[in-house]
Parts: sequence; C-alpha cells; structure tokens
Amino acid sequence: MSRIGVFVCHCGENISRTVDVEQVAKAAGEIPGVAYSCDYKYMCSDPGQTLLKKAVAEHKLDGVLVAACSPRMHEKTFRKAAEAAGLNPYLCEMANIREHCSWVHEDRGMATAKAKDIVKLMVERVRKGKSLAPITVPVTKRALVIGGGIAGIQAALDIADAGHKVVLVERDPSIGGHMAQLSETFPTLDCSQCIMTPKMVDVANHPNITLFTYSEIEKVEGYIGNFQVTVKHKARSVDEKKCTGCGVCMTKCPKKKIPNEFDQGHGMRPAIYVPFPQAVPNTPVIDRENCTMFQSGKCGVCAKVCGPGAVDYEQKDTFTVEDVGAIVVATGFKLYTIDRKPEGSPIQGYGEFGYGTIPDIIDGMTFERLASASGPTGGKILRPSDGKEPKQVVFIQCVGSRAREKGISYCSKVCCMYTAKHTMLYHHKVHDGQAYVFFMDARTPGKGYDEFWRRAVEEEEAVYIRGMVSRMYQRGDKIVVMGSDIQVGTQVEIEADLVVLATAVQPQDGADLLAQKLGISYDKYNFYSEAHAKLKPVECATAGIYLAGACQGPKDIPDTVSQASAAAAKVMTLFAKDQLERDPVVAKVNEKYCVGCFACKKVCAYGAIEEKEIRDRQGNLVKKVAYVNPGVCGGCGTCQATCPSKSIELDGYTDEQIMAMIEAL
Amino acid sequence: MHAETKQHDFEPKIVAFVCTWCTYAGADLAGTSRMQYPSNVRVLKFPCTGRIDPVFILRAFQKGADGVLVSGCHPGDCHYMAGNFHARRRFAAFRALLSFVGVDLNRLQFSWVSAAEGGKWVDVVTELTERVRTMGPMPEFKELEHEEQWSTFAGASADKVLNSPELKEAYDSIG
Amino acid sequence: MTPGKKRLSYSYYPGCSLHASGREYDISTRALFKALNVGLKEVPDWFCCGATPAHNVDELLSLSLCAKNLSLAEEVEGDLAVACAACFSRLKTTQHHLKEDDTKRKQVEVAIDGPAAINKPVKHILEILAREFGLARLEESVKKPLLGLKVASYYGCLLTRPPEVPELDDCEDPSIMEDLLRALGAEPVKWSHRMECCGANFTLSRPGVVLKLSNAILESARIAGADCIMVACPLCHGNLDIRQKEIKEAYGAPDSTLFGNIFGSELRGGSAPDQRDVPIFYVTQLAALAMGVASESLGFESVITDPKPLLRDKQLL
Amino acid sequence: MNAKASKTHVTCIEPAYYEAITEAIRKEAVQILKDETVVGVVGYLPGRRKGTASPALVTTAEEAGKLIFSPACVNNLSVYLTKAKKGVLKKGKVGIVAKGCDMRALAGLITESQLQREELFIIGVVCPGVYGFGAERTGTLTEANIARKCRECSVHLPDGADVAAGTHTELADLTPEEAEEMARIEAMPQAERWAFWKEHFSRCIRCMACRQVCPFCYCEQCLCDKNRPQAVESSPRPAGNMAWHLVRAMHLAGRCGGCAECERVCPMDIPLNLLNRRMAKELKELYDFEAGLNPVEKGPLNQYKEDDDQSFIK
Amino acid sequence: MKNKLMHLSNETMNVGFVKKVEALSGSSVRRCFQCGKCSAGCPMSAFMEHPPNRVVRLLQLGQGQRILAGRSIWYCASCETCTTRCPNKVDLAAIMDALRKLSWDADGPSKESYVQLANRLFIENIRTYGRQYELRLGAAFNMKSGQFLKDLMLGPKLISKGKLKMFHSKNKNIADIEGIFKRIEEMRKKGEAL
Repeated sequence: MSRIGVFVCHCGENISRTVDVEQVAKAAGEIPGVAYSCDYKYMCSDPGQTLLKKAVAEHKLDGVLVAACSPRMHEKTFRKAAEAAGLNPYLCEMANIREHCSWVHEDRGMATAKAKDIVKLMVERVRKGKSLAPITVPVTKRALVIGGGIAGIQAALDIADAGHKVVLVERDPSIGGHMAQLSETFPTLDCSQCIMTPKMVDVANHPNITLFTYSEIEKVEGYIGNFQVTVKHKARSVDEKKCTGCGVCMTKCPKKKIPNEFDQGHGMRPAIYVPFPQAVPNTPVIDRENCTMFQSGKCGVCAKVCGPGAVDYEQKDTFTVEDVGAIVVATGFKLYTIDRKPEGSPIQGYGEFGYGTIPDIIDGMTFERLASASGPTGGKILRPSDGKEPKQVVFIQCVGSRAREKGISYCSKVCCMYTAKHTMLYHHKVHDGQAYVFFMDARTPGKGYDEFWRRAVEEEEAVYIRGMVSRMYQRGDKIVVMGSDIQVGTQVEIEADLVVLATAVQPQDGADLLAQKLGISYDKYNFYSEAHAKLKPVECATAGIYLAGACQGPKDIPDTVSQASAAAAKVMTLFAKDQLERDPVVAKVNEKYCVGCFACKKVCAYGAIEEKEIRDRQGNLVKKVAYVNPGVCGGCGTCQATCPSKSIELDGYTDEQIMAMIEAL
Repeated sequence: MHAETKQHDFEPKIVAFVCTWCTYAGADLAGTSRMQYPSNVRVLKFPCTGRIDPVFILRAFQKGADGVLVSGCHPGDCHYMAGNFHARRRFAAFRALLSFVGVDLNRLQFSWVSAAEGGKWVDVVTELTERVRTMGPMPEFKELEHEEQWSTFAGASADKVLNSPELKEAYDSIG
Repeated sequence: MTPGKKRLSYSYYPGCSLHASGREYDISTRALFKALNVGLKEVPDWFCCGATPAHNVDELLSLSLCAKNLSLAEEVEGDLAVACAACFSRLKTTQHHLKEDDTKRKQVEVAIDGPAAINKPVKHILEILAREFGLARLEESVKKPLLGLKVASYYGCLLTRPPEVPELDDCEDPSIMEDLLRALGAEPVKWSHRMECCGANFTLSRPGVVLKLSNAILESARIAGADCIMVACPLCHGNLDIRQKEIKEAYGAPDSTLFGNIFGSELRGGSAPDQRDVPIFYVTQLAALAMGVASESLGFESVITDPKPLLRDKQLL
Repeated sequence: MNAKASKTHVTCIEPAYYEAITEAIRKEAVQILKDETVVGVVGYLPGRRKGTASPALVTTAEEAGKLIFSPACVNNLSVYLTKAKKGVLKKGKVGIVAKGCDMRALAGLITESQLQREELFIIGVVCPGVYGFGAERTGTLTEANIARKCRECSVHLPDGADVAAGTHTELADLTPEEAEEMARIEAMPQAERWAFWKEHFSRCIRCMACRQVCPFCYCEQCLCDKNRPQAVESSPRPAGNMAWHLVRAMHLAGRCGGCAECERVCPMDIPLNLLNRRMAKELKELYDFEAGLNPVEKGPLNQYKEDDDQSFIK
Repeated sequence: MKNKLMHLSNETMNVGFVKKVEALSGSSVRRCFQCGKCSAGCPMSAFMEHPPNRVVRLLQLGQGQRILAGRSIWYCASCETCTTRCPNKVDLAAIMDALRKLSWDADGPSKESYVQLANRLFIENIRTYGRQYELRLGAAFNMKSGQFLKDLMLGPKLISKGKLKMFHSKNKNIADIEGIFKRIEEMRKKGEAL
C-alpha cells in the first residue's frame, strides 16, 4: 500500500474536546505512504462519507483509515463507503480514538499523543492489508426457537407464518411459560390465559412448527445458516404418539400430594401430570423422583389404567440432531427469592425479612396464582399459613432489584406495574381489605401505564408509602412490617396479614450454560448480551442467533412480544436469501510450506481443518497438508498461533499486519 | 471522575494485546462510561487470545514496550469456543520460559476482561501502568537491540573493533 | 487440628467493663475456661478500646487505641479472646479498616509508633465455645444440663454487624447463641427483638432512650415466654439488668404511654401487662453453670435483677 | 533380550556390553533386510577414526553386518527419517536403531504425523549411556566420560520398540548435573539469570546446527528464516539471538524428548538443553505431561482442560 | 431551621464539607437513592429531627450546617443497622461518625450537649487513666451536666454490688497512651491526617 488516506473525525466534540484532531491528521499525513489526511466534524455523517469517497477517487487511494469511534460502532459504515468508492472494503480500517482515547483521558497532550500513536499503528495495518472477497455459504431455511413462553411462541408463529419450518424446544412438559401463570395482565386487566392459550394451540397445530417439549439443548455446532443442534428429549415415560390425553392416569395416580410448580408450590398434583389443564401438549409426564413405581418398583397404576398403553416406564432420554439456519433464544426469567443463598454466591438473601421462613410473605407470582381463577384457591385471596382472607396486605417493591448490596443493581422494570395491578385485584376480591405499597419510585413509562397506577391509588384506594421496609417479623399470626415514610419523615409500622414481595427478575437457571453452548455472551447477571444496545437490540454478537424476551433483560409482555416479532423478522431477513455472504476472516494454508504436523487441526474448535493429499502428476503422494474449510472456519486464528512454521494464516489478522503494527509502536 | 492529571518522570510504554469480543469491547465500555485511566496503553486488537503468538510479546518488548498486557474472554466465554483455553496453556508455558531467562514477570500481565467489565479493564490497565512506572523502563531487550556481537568480546568495545586501523585499511583497500 | 487432642489456649482482652460493672462476666469467663481446661492469659497493661465514644467523634483515635491493644496482644501467645461485644466489634472493625485502607493504616502506625497487628486472630467467646471448642465437645462436657430453662438469646447490635466485619455469624439471622443454648440443654425461645438496639452508651447521657429501647426488648422476651435473657455484652447487660427496675417504673402502668399500646397483641384487651422480672445472664454464666461450676463463683451476687429465684425454681442451684 | 527382567548398577560399563548389543543389532538388521521386512536400516557404522561412529543407512545384509553400537553412538537417528534420508520411506518400511531418547523423538514424530509407526521397524537399544562431548573415549563408559543428559536418563529401556537389544545396566551414583544446573539458575536473582543467558546467547553465531540436528525442526520453512514479516532477526546479533532461542524453546515445548543433540552440536557451547528441560519440567508440573513416552493424540499445548491453572491471570 | 427555605446555588451548597465527610467515612453520599430503609430500621429515628435518610439527603444537597445544627447525629446509637441493610452500600454509620467528628472539630454547634459531654469525659478518662473509671465518669457527668441527682440511688447500689470501684489505678504504660494522643494531634497539625 502506498496511497493511504487518513480521515480523523471530531465526533462533534466527543473526540476533539480532548484530542487535537488537526494535529493528529497532520501527523498522519507525514507517515510515509499516507497520500492524504484530513479531519472532519462527523465522518459517519453523509457529508463525511462523501468526503471519504471523493478523496478515494481524487487521490487514488488504495487504503483508508478512519480515526473515529470504536470499529464495533462504525466499521461497517465506512467499509461500505469505501466499497462504494471502488475500494475493497477490507482495505478500510478504523482507529479507535474515541472509546479508547478521548473518552478515557483528560490530558489533552497525552490524549493527542496517544491518538497519533493509534493512527500510526493502524496505518501499518492498512498498509499490510489485503483485498478479501466475501465467502458465500448456503442457508438452511429452518429456525430453532429455544423456550416456549410468550416470546418463543410469538417468534415461532411469526417465522412459521412466513412459510419457514421452525423447531420449538421447551424445557418444561408444556409450553406457556410464565405468562400462562398470570391471572390478569396490566394495563388492561384482561385474562392472561384467555389470550395465551389460543396461541399455544396455534403452535401445536401449525404445520410448519415441530414442537419438542420436555427437551433441552445438548450441543450446538456450526455457524450462521448452518447450525447443527443436538436436542435432548428427556424421558417423559409416556409415549406422545399413543397418548390421547384422556387424563385417566392422573386421576388414578395414588400419589397426589406433590406441590405443583405451576402454582408456585401452593397447589397439588399427582406424580403423573400435566402442569395445568390447558397444557400443550396435553400429554402427561411422570415425575420420576416422586413416582412410587420409579422409587420402589411397586405401583404401575397409570400403566394399568391407560387404554392406549402409552405409559412406558422403560423410556430413555433420546437425542436428535436438528439442522437449522438461525436460532432464537427466548429462555425467559425466574424470580429472585429472599432465601438464604449458598456461601460464595454473588447474590444475597434477605435475612431482615426472615430468609423466606415466614409463610405469609409470598412473591408476586404466588399472588398471581392466588388471584387466578384456575389457581389453588380458585381465585380467592387466601393466605398460605391458615387459609384466612387477609385484611391488611403489604406489598413491597424493589425486593432484590436496585439493591447492589444484595448483588442486583438493575431495575426489574415490571414490578411497579404488576404491584399496582395486584392492589387492584386484591381490592376487587377483598372489598374491606386494605392494600399498602412500600415503594421508592413508581416507574410507569408505557402506554396507559401511569394512568393505570394512578387508578390503583385514586380509585382502588391503595395506600402508597414512599419508603422501604427495614425488617419484618412474625408476631402471633401477624407480620410486623417496620418501614418508613420518607415524605412524612417517620417510621411506619403495619401489622399485616399477608406480605407480597415484588422480587427481582433474574435470568433462568442455567442461562450461562446455554450461552456457553451457543457461544453467545452474557452479562454478570447472566442476561444475554445483545450486539448493540440501540442498533442491534435483538441480535447476538454471534451471527445467526437472536434474542427475544426477558432472557436479554427484564421485560413486560408487550415489549417481549415486540422483541419476539423483531427477532422473527431478523430470521426471515436471513432466510430471504439462498446464499449467505460471510466475513472472509478465515484461515488459509500455505501448501508449499505446510509439512502436515496438523497441530492446527488439533486446536481447531470448529473442526474446520481437514487433511489434504498433495500428489504429483503421476498420482504419487507428495505430502499431506492441512486444508481449511472456509465455510466452517470461525476465524479465531488459534491455528496460526499454534503453527510452528506459520504456514496457516488468518486473513485480516496476518502476521505481517500484526508485526508491522508492533514495529510501529 | 475528575482525576487530576499528575506529571510523572517516567511514562512507561504499555502494549495490550486484546481479544475483540471481550476485552476490546470492555475497553469500549470503559470509554462509553467515561472512566479514566492512564493513557500509556496502546491496544492491538485480535480476533481471539488464541491468535496471539508469544513472538508478538517478545517483539513488543524488543520494540520498547515496558509492560505488556494480554487480555481476553473469561474461560467458557470464548466467542470461538476454546481459543482462550489454548492461549491460557500457551502463555503459562511462555511465562515460565521468560522467567527462566530472567525477564521480570511483573511486566507481563494476563487478564480476563469481559465485554461487561469496563471497570475491570480500567483497574487492570491502571495497575499494570502504575506498577511498571515504579519499576522504571525495561532495559533488557532494549539493550540487546543496540548491542553488536563483538561488543561482548573481552576488553574491546564494538567501536574499537570496528575502527581498528587494520579494519580501516582493509575497507579502504576494497575501494 | 483435632478437637480434644491439643489444649486450646488464648490471650485474653477483658476490656474496662469486665473489670467494673461487668465483673461477673469476667469472673464467669475465667471460671468457665478453667472448667473446660482452656487456657486464658490476660494481655498485660491493655488499654481501653475507646468503645463507641471514641469512634463516634474521632475514628483515628479509635483505630489507634485498638491497634495499640492488638500489638500488646501480640506479646501473648494464642488467638485473642474477647468477651465484651463492644471491644470485639472495635478490634475487628479496626483490623478490617486497616486491611482495606492503606492510608489509614499508615496514619495509625505513626500514631502507635509501630506496626499494626492486623492479622492477629480476634475471636469472641461465643465463637470459641461454639466453633473452636465445638458444640459436640461442649455437649459432652455438660454436667448439669439447663433443662426447662427458656432463654431469649440477645445478640444486640455489635456481635454480627456490619456484615463481613465480625465474621461471627449471619448478620440478620444468626444462630450461634441458640446452638450454644441447645448444647447446654436449655431451650432457646423464638423472639423478635434479639437484634434490636438496647440504647447502649446513652445510659450515661440520655437514660430515657435506654429505658424505651430496653423496655421493648424485655417486653418482647416476656411475650415469647422467656424465663431470662442471655447476653454477651456488658453494656447490654447493664441496660437490661441495672435499669430493669426503672423501666418497670416508667413503662409499667398499662397503656400509660404510646409504646405500651403498640407492644404485644396479647397485651391488648385490658389484661394487665406482664411485669415478670427477667434475669439477665451472661453467656459464660449459663455455660459455666451447665458445666457444674459452683454458682458462688459466677458473680450472681453482683447482678441487680436477682436470678437466684429462677435458678432455684428450675432446680439449677 | 529380556531387558525388563532385571536392572544392574555398576561403576563402569565394559566394551563387552556394547559388543553384545552390536551383535544383537547386526543379527536383527541382517534378518529384516534378508526377509525384506524393510528396505533399509538406519544405524551406526564405525567412524574413520578409532572410537567414533557415524550414522548410516544400510540397504544390504552385508552392510548390515557391519553395524555397531558403542558409547560413541551419540547421534539421534530419528532426524534421518524426516530430513537427510527422508526419501527412503517412500520405498517401504525402514528399520532404525534407537536409544531410549531417540525413541522419544520417534514417538513425537508419530504424534505429529511425520512418521507412521507401521513404516518403521524399531531396533531398540537398552542404552546405559553415551560419551559426553570432548570426553575421553576409552571404550569403557564411566562416571567420568558419560554425557550430561545420560546422567539423569529416565528412558534406558526403549519401550515400544519392535525388538530390544541389551540388558538393563546403569552406572551407579551419577550426580544429576543438569538438574543441579537448572536449580542453580532458577535460584539466581532475576537480573543474574538474564545476565547468564544474555552472555550465552550473545555468543551464538546462528550456524543453525541446533536446528539442523533437531528431529522436531522439520519445517520446510523455518519461522526464523521468514522475512515477510521478519519475526526474528536473522543476523547473529544479540537481539535476534535471544529471540531465536526463545522462539525455538517455545516451539519445542511439549515436544522435545531431551536428546540434547542441539547442545551437543553447538559450536559455541550454549547450554540449549537447559531451556528445553525447563519447559519440560513446567509442562510436567502444570499438565502432568511428558513428551514422547509414547505417541499421543495431542501434545500439551494443543489441548486444554477447562480447569487448567490460571492463577497467573487476573 | 428544619423547614427554613433552602436556597440552592454553588455558594450555598458546601461541597467541600461533603467531600470531607466522604473522605472520613470512606463512603459515597451520592450513591443514596433515598429509599428510606435506614430510617425504617433505625432504633433512634424517633428521637431525631432529621431521620437518617434525610441526613444523607441534606448532605447530597450540601447542607451540612443544617445537620450539625440539629441533634440527630448525637442520637445515633452506632448500632450499624442502617449500614447493614442499605441496598446501596452507603455506610451511614461511618457517615454519622464523620459528621460527629466534624461537629466536634467545629466545637459542637449542636444543641445536644449531654452526649457530647459524655463522649468528652469518656475520652479524657482514657487519656488520664488508660482505662475507663466508671465512677468518675458518672460523677463528673452529673457534676458537669448539672444533674446532681441523676441516678442518685443507682450509684451506692452498684458500689455495694461491686460494680463500681471507689478507687482506680492508672495503667503502668500510661505514657504510651499520651504518645498516641500527641502523635495524632501532631499529624493533624501538619495536615497529615483529617
């Protein structure tokens, strides 16, 4: 490269405030091989890009460096601009003088010096860069959706309706997720099951959807357009094909007193069960840990009463491999509990609330079940300890959430609204009861949300107390709640019959393990990370994997459904083409020098390296060398670092580029 | 975050070899969060710590780095599944070698910094910079760069050997 | 270390109160350790730890006093045993701060003109009994189990708070005292006020505060059906024991105050408030009693709210 | 040839011991050439000067009858299969005389796909040791003239060979000079260690004999000869020398079987095997791996465990 | 004073004072988001004109003088409940210590004199005797506070129970204590410690 153009961006004042951009541009112009340099207010703007394109043409540039923000932000933008100007996009690089320089240093002199150095390094990278041609790979037009809550259901239906095949995998025996557990939903107070169950049935009946419940993701291989996903089908002990869903087994099962997870442990179910009457599929599953047959080998009642002979105690876990082109992750959330946490856990419990040992302190989801017509109390608000109707109910918001001392500093987003809803449901059901809410802030952005909250306060007579609760303890059959009202400036003590905690929304158990299988990143709470907080909110950094719902962060139903449809749209965009162009950052073998020690093959996590035989014209084997399948190569470059003779090289990160940068230090 | 800029006698040269998915993004986060750290570090982006060859570290020291940082994804978080695991073994071995030939390992730092750990990036960079600052410039490799083979012959400096009358005569005669 | 093999031995920091108003704590601690064959050697020439007044107005002074005591304790072999909850809290807090904060450590080292012994292990008597000596061994050593004695164990503020500093037990839901009581054969009662403040050092300046707070604690213990309260702090003991009569005088009449109204649903409905005497025991007194140590050597004569009737009633004397 | 049965410790090893091995090698080599099991045998022939031996490829039974084994058979012959006599493997199976340390190289080369076990007929030697560099060649091996690497040899028995010649005999009471030297260097202050190696490396003339003789330096183009980019300066200057030896030690880590040929052939007496020994020790400690004990699927630096030590990483 | 109009400006917000509090306590003041949990659990809240959360609020607004003028800080029992339960790791107990020290240094503008007096006597006792001398502490307090009859009946009873000693001996190494006090005073004079 001998005619490089360097474009230094002010980023408004973001860069120029601490970096003397003119000096940086001037210094860049003095680097041998730099044919043009300038600075400009906003390089990413339309005029900025035009400036770049013009300069490429006018100065016959054969390489471009834009010194601006992080390449994670605008590399694509400028590569596109360079391409439009007739340059190979991979000859355009970015020098990060914003995130890595102007924003983190205050001394103008030092920051400018650093920016010059960064530019100098990156000019070397451009100089040694090579034109690369994109690689095309075929796309399997079949999607995998992980999680069968409202997010997964919505995404699956949208993709299936667009005419593509979808595999929906759910860990529990039925789809439906948390939304199926809710009684009524804010801000309209419509019945959750009434709007949810039709969608569940749609999933079951959709010709394009293959539904695997009671199944988990075992292994994920491949890459965008070409994933191979191993699904583990846990032994249901009931043959789904034979079962008619008549339910006789459940009524005859002698073991009936098992706390029902769906009712948060407050209702009972038999050992062979469907989680709730509207479950999809309506095929029961045997809870082997609680089944007498599995524990002692004696019983077998369900098998005897099953007409079609669907009960199969010998069933084993099975595995299938699904070829898919895109993956939507919609694993949802779980609720924080105030229980004492195991030692070493970054999350803490609430000892001041009794670590979950006081029976009439319940969480919001339990309250949903109490309020639900299909719940354990048939929709009557009765407290767990003695089944009495509570006359004084205290709701506490931000339990776990916004409490960095407990290990969670984020806002769970949905609690303000559902607590307001709870006070209304309570007031509707217990007319002479009084609801109190301890809260810090009422966060109600959303269509009709603030009006909903104000209704709870003004019409449904909930007493909102701005302040938190310091301690709760049992006194007789009451719970003494010691709080404060910071507006009045006094302590408040309430003798409550029932306390409902709006506990934090956390990612599902095992979210981190799934992320590791998928190769996607997650934050310190195990929420999955989107590729860009604003511009790529549903994509993962790993191509071909998309996020929907609360697995990415706390979300209410409307947001979840929107995101699910957005993820589905992204999948459809991907499926709109038969071939996929992918980043050509892949390894290549120099067959002349490769001696076939296959160290590269041993370290390749993708299995992208094969053994290739080199033969002479007579067909005699000359030697064996390594060969990289460019479609499979992930582009990590571990092979190159391992190769003793450097006969394998990663395009875009060649030794020549890196060494040149080090030389320029 | 208005740390006063202090004047130091010695500004060490710190080179960071980082993976683009975790540490680079973590450093970006430090930027978007407007955290402050010493400006001595120069970041070289790699797709993965698995790509980082020990030769690069060696070369960086030769080219005047006073401290080197290698940073990537936490175990299990590698974007390429296992690159950081391979890197971990490679650098464990390389450290042992450097230590054996007498390189002070306080100048070579390894870390896992995720995309979410802007604060950790700041801590790691600040700590290494300040540690190296107190250690002073790294003389070993730099000295080597300027030494010639003959310089170690007893009693004769490179200058003397090169400027001896005999040699001069010989050169002249080549004409 | 296998319990039972090596003789435990400790250096001992009694603190000012144990040489004065809390002398029975000191006496019973020594008697108990002797009975358990655990060594206890008092740190010579120790100083006051500064207690709450020092750190209230001058943290550096407080840290320096404690650091000085810690270095004095270095001279005596064995981990440092502390009986007074306040001294314990101050010594542990000092170590915590000096470990975390280099600037403070340097200042303190200038003040005491020497290095601060931040690593000398500091152990509360409770910890020594329940963990190091061990509950199982303690149970084995019981000669006279405290059968039928319902005890409200009172932790107060400083034994477990703030989190991470005393390292004694869970800061909101500790169980070390209850575990100990069970090992001694007594019956720990469940009650609500085991970690509420008694008013502490306001006993001198604002006794009214103490009366109010300590009254709540006594009430709660009575409601829970406790015969007595067990404490591990001479200040708490002072407030609950010495001022018990005053409290009764101040809060005795039913519903005479606002607070009388609030405490205890059982109290409402016109019935006269429970006015039982609630003897206050030190943990070491009860433990020593169970070990069969003669009651005469446990300092019961120094206690204001006479515990003897209760002990006689339970056939423990 | 029941080598494993017993082990004898002696103060010197008489020529008779080597003669017995020589006989056994000749017998085996003649046999396999005659029955065409192999197309040739790589072994040692007597050198031109007395008390020396030189490596040779013999292809006839007659020549095979001249093969010898003596303390002068210092060379690691495996290098002949990947470099000097590489072509012979194309013709068919090859026999090779291998001491324990040579066996380790063979195992490593098989691991790295450079050799196939089925292409080889290995005549293993139960080797009590060979001469050290510059030692007096009396025909008898003693504590005084044994090579440094042999003093702490752990592979006297050629495990995995097709046949083995010799009975297990070792010299008694050998001081582990190399281990002591390594410990001495490790105990030095950091600056002194640097000075030690700097002095040694600065003498290097980059003759590349170490590379030439190394069974594992089989690359067709050495990284250090590459000039685009030039990772290691190729002229014999101190900076490039240091880099070259460090890169070589890194490349051999987890592979080097400790034959110490590099050190033997170094004209400037640089203790190169110490570097390799140090790396071997580290990999043994960290990952419980010893190179070349038998062919394996992956070397220690080509694999990982999720719970590998990472105490050095923040 | 409590409800007086608050003018907020760069001049009226004493940020320097807040910085001092933060330095002494090692705890951030800005971190508090006013959830009120400290006040909810404070045993002494009822005695304070500014409950704990408002003390922090006033600091956030740079109104240290309002705090020092009141008696809230002197009614803190240092029970650490607030620090233990704060969801934001605000070490309020340490902030209270810092505020008391600053009030003390400013020679106590607060109305609350009894607690300050008790503290002063307690520390004087340490300096003079090395250990606490409870009888003297009580007697001196009553003398200086003018409450000659306070706990009148309690004293003799305690003496008879052996709980108060009539005489007290000084520590042998009392000079060491004096040294500590002196060196701290010197450090402060030189500005080496707060």
